[in-house]
Amino acid sequence: MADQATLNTAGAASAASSGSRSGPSGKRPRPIFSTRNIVLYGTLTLAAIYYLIPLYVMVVTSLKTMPEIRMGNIFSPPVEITFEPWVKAWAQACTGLNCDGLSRGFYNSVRITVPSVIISILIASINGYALANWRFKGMETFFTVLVVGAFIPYQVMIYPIVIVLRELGIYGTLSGLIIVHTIFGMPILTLLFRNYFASLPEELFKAARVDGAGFWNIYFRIMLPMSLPIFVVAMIIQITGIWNDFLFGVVFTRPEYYPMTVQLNNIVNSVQGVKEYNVNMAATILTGLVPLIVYFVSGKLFVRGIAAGAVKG
Amino acid sequence: MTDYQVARRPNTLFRNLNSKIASIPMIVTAMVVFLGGTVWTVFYSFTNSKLLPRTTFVGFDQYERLWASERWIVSIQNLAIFGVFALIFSFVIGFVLAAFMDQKIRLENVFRTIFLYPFALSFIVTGLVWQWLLNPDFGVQHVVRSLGWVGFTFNPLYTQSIVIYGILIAALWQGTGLVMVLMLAGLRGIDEDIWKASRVDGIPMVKTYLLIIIPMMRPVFITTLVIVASGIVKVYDLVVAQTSGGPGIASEVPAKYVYDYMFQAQNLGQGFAASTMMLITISIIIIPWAYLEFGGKKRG
Amino acid sequence: MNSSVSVKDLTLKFGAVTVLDKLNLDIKDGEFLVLLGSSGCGKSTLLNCIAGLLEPTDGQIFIKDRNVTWEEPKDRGIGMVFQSYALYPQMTVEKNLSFGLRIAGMDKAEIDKRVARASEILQIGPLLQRKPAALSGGQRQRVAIGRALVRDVDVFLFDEPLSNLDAKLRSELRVEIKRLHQNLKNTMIYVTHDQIEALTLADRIAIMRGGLIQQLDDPMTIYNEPKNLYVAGFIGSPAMNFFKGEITTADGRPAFATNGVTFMLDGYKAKGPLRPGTKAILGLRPEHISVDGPETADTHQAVVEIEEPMGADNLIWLKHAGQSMSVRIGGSRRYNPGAQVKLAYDMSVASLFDAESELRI
Amino acid sequence: MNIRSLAAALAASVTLSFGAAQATDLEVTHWWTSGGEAAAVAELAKAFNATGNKWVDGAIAGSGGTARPIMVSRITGGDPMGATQFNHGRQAEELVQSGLMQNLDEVAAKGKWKEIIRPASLLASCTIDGHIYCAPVNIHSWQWLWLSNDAFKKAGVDVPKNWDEFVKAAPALEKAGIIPLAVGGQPWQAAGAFDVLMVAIAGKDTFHKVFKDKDAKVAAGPEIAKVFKAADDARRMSKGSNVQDWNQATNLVITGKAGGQIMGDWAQGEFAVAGKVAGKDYTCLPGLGVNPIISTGGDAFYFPKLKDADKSKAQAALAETLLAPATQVAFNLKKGSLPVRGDVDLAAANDCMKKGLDILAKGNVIESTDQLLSADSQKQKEDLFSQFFADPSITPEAAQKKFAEIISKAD
Repeated sequence: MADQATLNTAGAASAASSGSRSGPSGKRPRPIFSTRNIVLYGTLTLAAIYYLIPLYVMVVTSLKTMPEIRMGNIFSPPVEITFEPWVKAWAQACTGLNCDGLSRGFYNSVRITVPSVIISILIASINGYALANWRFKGMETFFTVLVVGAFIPYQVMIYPIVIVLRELGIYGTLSGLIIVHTIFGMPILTLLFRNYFASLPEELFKAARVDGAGFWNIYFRIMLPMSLPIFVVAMIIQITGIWNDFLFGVVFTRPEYYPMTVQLNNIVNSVQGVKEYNVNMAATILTGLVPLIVYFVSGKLFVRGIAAGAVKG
Repeated sequence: MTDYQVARRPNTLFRNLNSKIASIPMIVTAMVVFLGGTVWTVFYSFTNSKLLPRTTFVGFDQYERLWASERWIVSIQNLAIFGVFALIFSFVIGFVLAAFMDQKIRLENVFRTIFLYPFALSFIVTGLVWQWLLNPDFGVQHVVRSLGWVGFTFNPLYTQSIVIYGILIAALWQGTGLVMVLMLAGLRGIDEDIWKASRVDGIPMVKTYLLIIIPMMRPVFITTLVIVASGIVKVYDLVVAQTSGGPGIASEVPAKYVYDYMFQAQNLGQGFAASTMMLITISIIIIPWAYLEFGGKKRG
Repeated sequence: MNSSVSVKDLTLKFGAVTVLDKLNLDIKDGEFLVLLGSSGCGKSTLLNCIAGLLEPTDGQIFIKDRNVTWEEPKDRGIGMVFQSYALYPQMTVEKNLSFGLRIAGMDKAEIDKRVARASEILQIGPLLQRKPAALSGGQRQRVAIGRALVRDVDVFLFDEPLSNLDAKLRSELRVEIKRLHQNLKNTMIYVTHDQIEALTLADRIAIMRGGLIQQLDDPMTIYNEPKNLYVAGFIGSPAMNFFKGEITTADGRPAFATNGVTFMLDGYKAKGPLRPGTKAILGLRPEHISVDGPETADTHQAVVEIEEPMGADNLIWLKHAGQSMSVRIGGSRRYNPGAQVKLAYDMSVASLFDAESELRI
Repeated sequence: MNIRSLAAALAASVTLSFGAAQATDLEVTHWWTSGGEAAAVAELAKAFNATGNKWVDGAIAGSGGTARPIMVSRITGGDPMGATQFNHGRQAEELVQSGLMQNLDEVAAKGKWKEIIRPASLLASCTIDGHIYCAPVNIHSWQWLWLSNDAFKKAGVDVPKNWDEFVKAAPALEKAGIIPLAVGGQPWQAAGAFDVLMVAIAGKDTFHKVFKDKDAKVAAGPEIAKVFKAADDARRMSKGSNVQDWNQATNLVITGKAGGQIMGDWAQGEFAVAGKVAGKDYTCLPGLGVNPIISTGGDAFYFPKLKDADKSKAQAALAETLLAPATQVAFNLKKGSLPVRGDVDLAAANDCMKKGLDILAKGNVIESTDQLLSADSQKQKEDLFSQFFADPSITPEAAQKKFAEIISKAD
């Protein structure tokens, strides 16, 4: 009973994590070789194999030479490991006249992703906070439109956005692209933040108001420090989305800002005679590396944050 | 009659001013970009705009042409098939994996990471990998045949009738991990007493899931539905990367129709008409639900 | 006007739902007022309106004769204590206490002084450097009260502050709050659904239902002379016994007839004439019925159904006039089920309500 | 030539020309990213850098379908590149009409484009309302059948000399495990192959009637029915190609896995990069060996209006460079296309190019469908033929009906 306050005030963070702390809510463990365990681990292992095969094939292929790929079986390990495709994908593959591989896009991707992630999360979190705690008339309507916006295919919106950016005079600039990422990240992120902030005890917010804290003070001094898990979720979603984006990166910027995915597209689509599958696979892994690392590092926080933000209606 | 001084309600415009200022990005995005862009799109769908938007109205011509187009019909059918199967499979697989993960298993972190990592990869990458895996000359078919199973045929990407399932396989590979995580989070949020109660009552585990747990997870299902469904409607990159809509037009999807006609065919009017049809369909399904879910709901 | 808090014609609607309906309330300076009601009666809503956490649809709110209807909570001179304590989890107790003062930009020395004073009053000095998660429920509630205390305000608002505590702690803190009120002499508005808290703490109790105040009186008046059927039924545990019937006369004296049983109304302080034939409801508190006492003309016979010994008291349930009724007797007197008892009534503390308007007659 | 070393050489030349004070960076976008194409672009860049300016390469891979939307968005979005490739024809028409493109009249007059560019239709495609808006750089013709000599040797049949012989040889190829006709999955390949069949089988006049006059009756008529019959053959022969990109299909021919491919002369670049020799390793049949006519589509550069005067100057310099005789020779040799000016010496041209030049000199030319049809009609045609080639259940008759419908509504 006394613990209820911890759950309430320490926020959904601990509520969610209590799952992983005190173990799942399922049944108690049983002997290792029970039928149940065999079915359980068997299924999970089979599923894991299905999920891992593509990664395995990618890695193995990227380490083979082209003749070996042509002759062999995609699942067989490389006879002779070569890192040539990786070098080529990173530094030598050509697009038109530029033969510096993915490396030229890497810095651009960082340059696009970092500010886009920060700005989009900041804006979405403030919106979510306003939606959860500072409602005003009509606000829900805007939010409904925003959520419906999550369903609009990006392709449909390209032309109107070209016009908006042109009118703002920021077409082709980095800030233009950052704005575009912020706009399209907004629906899902705002939804997540709104749900998360709504799941925090409302009395905390009221107490802060009685204490004289206003909109920004409550946001920065009360809400932000309590919201690590949901920020991690938002960060992961945005880093993944923005880093992997191809369409906006290529449509709304100019070549000097092209992200890594544009280089990836160029490498896999610039066929010089035969498709160099090994280089393609190496390039693919290299491009996916940043979001993959983010996942491996913060996967646990991701689940915790999801539990805190997405699940509460 | 009141015998006290009445304080007038302050100008409502300035009430809660900070919140309004803070919501400007959301309002602008919702109104200018999403709503404005939609209205703009609908408006120009009644014109014969080609490469550039122009206001020569042609009534419903674009729509007539759209619905006479075999490719559009195929696109819609594909989206329907893809959508239904993607929803069913991702929910079923995601839930089953989550339920298994929730059994106090060892190596939970390892399994979770394995199921989730594809989500970190873009659709382009997913499409490429699966195009490669399903390629009849290198991939699964080739491997099985070289194991001595000569008659084995599994060539979805170059077979019209099943190409959409080839795309489905890749989509599920990429997306079920996230569904699993969402479901797992939902399962972890279920009160442990529920499990105790169902055990005391002797309800079998599967029944407990079906009759008790799943109905309790409504909010999770809704969030998941939003995320999965919005992904389905938008499916484009995966198709482009895997099949480019082929063979023929067998794996075309509406978003690709929009893009191709807007930019490749330089027929904005036609692209906008297709966009409008998509937007209308989305609106009919989503708006009433979204309004119920998010509108007018009060706390406290 | 010497009222500390005054609410005039306050109305609050959420869409089509009216939560508060033209509500008026005056609270005197230094008064301890309890808003009592079951959940959904609008008591917390009213408190939130007074605090400025909800915007009224219509009406005015005055604190210390100042119209604060549209003021920010912080400018109203109020402190508030919440049911869930609402302590900021990431801050230490000291930071929690001083947060509001720091926001207001008060100077450091003054903040320290006030925090020290509050922690002395509430005896939470040793806890100052802890985070809320490391505190027990009772300690948390003390800190929450301390947070209101440091603000040095005229009006304290309590929103069911003891509901999350176990019974023992609850009665301890109840006493402490009473002591605090006696020492500080601030105006306090206290929302609860617990009638014991209300009866023990309040100078006056406002019983609310459906967004309206049913009765606003000192605890004893509420208890003995409930204004209407609802209040009568709400206050008192076990609840008042009610009999449906009509007013008659017997032997030329006013009486109440129900189901073939007649209660003589001798001694009942009626507000007006008791017209025979009026459909009415008679309310008798369990403790106002005597069992097997001295014989009178109006003694009734009844059969014991169940006995509930509660230590100091003993509650017996009887079948009478076709319905179940409870009677409180001394803890040492025991009856077995089936026992025949004789009942007598003290009509001077009984309540009689009009069956239609449900108002006290 | 090795592209990497070429790029290095380029980089060096850029550093050298950096000394020249007025070096202006000019971003040029294009979709030439295959081996042969990239080598050809390098020639253009080299020539342009030699003028003291700097070619900033903005290649976007994935052929015109991917690249064009990006180019158009950038121009309409107000952040145009310095110059951009389009297929000359009607792709940029509206951009010009909206006043977004630079008028090249001056450069054209100075370089006497009207006199040197042949056929005249090329310049006509660049001319809108009497002004010239683009610089054609090459002539690409679609009407070629590329055959792998090895494949036919392996199948034990002679290398065919025309379409009919090719169709007859198909069973032998199939028996030898060779795909007779390689057709990639990209929709434009199927549509292009059909156009080629039409010129070869139905002839120039019918082609013009259908695509220039948009005569739906002819499109539904018996001449075109014959073409659909041939397309049906082609469809049967292409079964099992299982590739997407055109140059992967070409690669099937280069490696002898496929007997032939109907593809434009740009395929030649791939043969060259692979070190194959025309006549010895592969055979080319213009007009499918039936009707030696070539279409004169191709690529042209457009120059969006820029605010910066220096850049405008650089644009003029680029336009001039593109049509300089030396550039034309160097570029087209690499690209496998024909130069747009008749007065240059292509002594180094190989067997196939010479055949092309010959036909061009005789004036056996037609306009390309890019010039005759709007992108919209082209796209509908692509949809139809990619479907037709992929789905054997569509009869030639049904497809012809749909084709006639498209033509009747074409613009």
